[in-house]
Amino acid sequence: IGEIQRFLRDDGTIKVSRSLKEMANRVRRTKDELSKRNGRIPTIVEIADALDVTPEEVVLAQEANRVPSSIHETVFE
Amino acid sequence: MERKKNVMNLEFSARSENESFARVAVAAFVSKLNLTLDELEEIKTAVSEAVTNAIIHGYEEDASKQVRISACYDDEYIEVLIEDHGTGIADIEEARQPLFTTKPELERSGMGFTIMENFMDSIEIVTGKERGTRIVLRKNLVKDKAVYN
Amino acid sequence: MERKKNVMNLEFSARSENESFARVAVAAFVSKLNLTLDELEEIKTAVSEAVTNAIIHGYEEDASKQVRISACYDDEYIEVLIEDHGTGIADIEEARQPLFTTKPELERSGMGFTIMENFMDSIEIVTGKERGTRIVLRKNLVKDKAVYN
Ligand SMILES: Nc1ncnc2c1ncn2[C@@H]1O[C@H](COP(=O)(O)OP(=O)(O)O)[C@@H](O)[C@H]1O
Ligand SMILES: Nc1ncnc2c1ncn2[C@@H]1O[C@H](COP(=O)(O)OP(=O)(O)O)[C@@H](O)[C@H]1O
Ligand SMILES: [Mg+2]
Ligand SMILES: [Mg+2]
Repeated sequence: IGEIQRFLRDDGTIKVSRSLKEMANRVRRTKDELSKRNGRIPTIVEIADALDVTPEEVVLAQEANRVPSSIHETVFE
Repeated sequence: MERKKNVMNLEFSARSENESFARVAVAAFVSKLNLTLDELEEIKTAVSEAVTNAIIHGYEEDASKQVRISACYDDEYIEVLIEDHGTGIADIEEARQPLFTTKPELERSGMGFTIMENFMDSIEIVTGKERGTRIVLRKNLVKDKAVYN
Repeated sequence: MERKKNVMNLEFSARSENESFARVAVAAFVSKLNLTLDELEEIKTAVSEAVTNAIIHGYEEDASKQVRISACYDDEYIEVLIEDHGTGIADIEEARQPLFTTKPELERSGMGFTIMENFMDSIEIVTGKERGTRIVLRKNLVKDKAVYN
């Protein structure tokens, strides 16, 4: 399986959706870490700086992690 | 350190698959401002409601039609205009009522305007039957300043 | 399952801070296409080079000027047009040479056109002194099909 995964990686067939979801997980972890360290909620720019990406890339990754109807449930409950 | 006004204009086909694109475009445009992810989420949700309305009510998903967005910001506020040249709204007071909807089959029926009002600091609506709809959403950025005065 | 053409138009101030916005906006627009990471990175990098050129060469960072992007896709290809109405390029053959640059102080000097050519399947350039510059970048989406034939 490792070999197949390596083949898939090297073949350049990693899908954008997967890589964005991985980035969204890193965003979530970084947000938690920075919140704990600074005692306040970090800004997008602070999260992006910690991950060494642009804030725009953080936005793109966040969208990938969205279940289409999730906001519908969280907003008014 | 004053920030000069930054502006972008966007136009896209009235297809539901473009709703997520529009939301990301606006969010990316303002992402260098000092916002938290939660604050950005409010803006995205409000924009999303206005864009969805333009696509499904204004144009009834006629993909040959174009939705227009114009966004700008400076030090003090973010403003996002969402515009369609579709059916327009005959009675806007009624349309703004929570739970009022002309498409009850949709999820979260009738809460679009209520969400926009609650997540943004101001909303301006220009509309009329057969005249299309223009929504201007504004978010103030200077709340924190007031606290320190 | 045929996909009808989807289109968007974008316009923004010629400020360097808008370069990463433009790149992500294009990425978000094509995000429904199930691209591989490599394909998306290639498109983003090529768009980025063209947008940077429009901002720093075409308009010399005059923020009152507007860069225009127009993108579309269907089942077969993605096309991105990047346009400025700035200085234009007097000798395009020379400008396309690897390492040729009129701003040697910049990073990755002179490789913009080479990167666009290598990362995209075709590039079309219309430019001329004082006439602005229009770049059309195209990426084919049907390569994989050929492999299985
Ligand atoms: N852009 C628009 N064009 C035409 N009608 C609209 C538009 N936006 C809203 N409306 C009307 O206002 C009503 C209320 O909108 P909203 O509060 O978003 O609820 P919903 O979209 O769930 O119906 C809609 O049902 C529709 O009749
Ligand atoms: N949009 C443009 N407007 C005016 N000149 C341009 C534009 N794009 C490219 N050029 C010219 O072409 C040259 C080569 O561009 P490029 O390969 O991107 O290298 P670089 O940007 O590093 O100089 C630039 O140095 C500039 O003189
Ligand atoms: Mg609605
Ligand atoms: Mg360049």
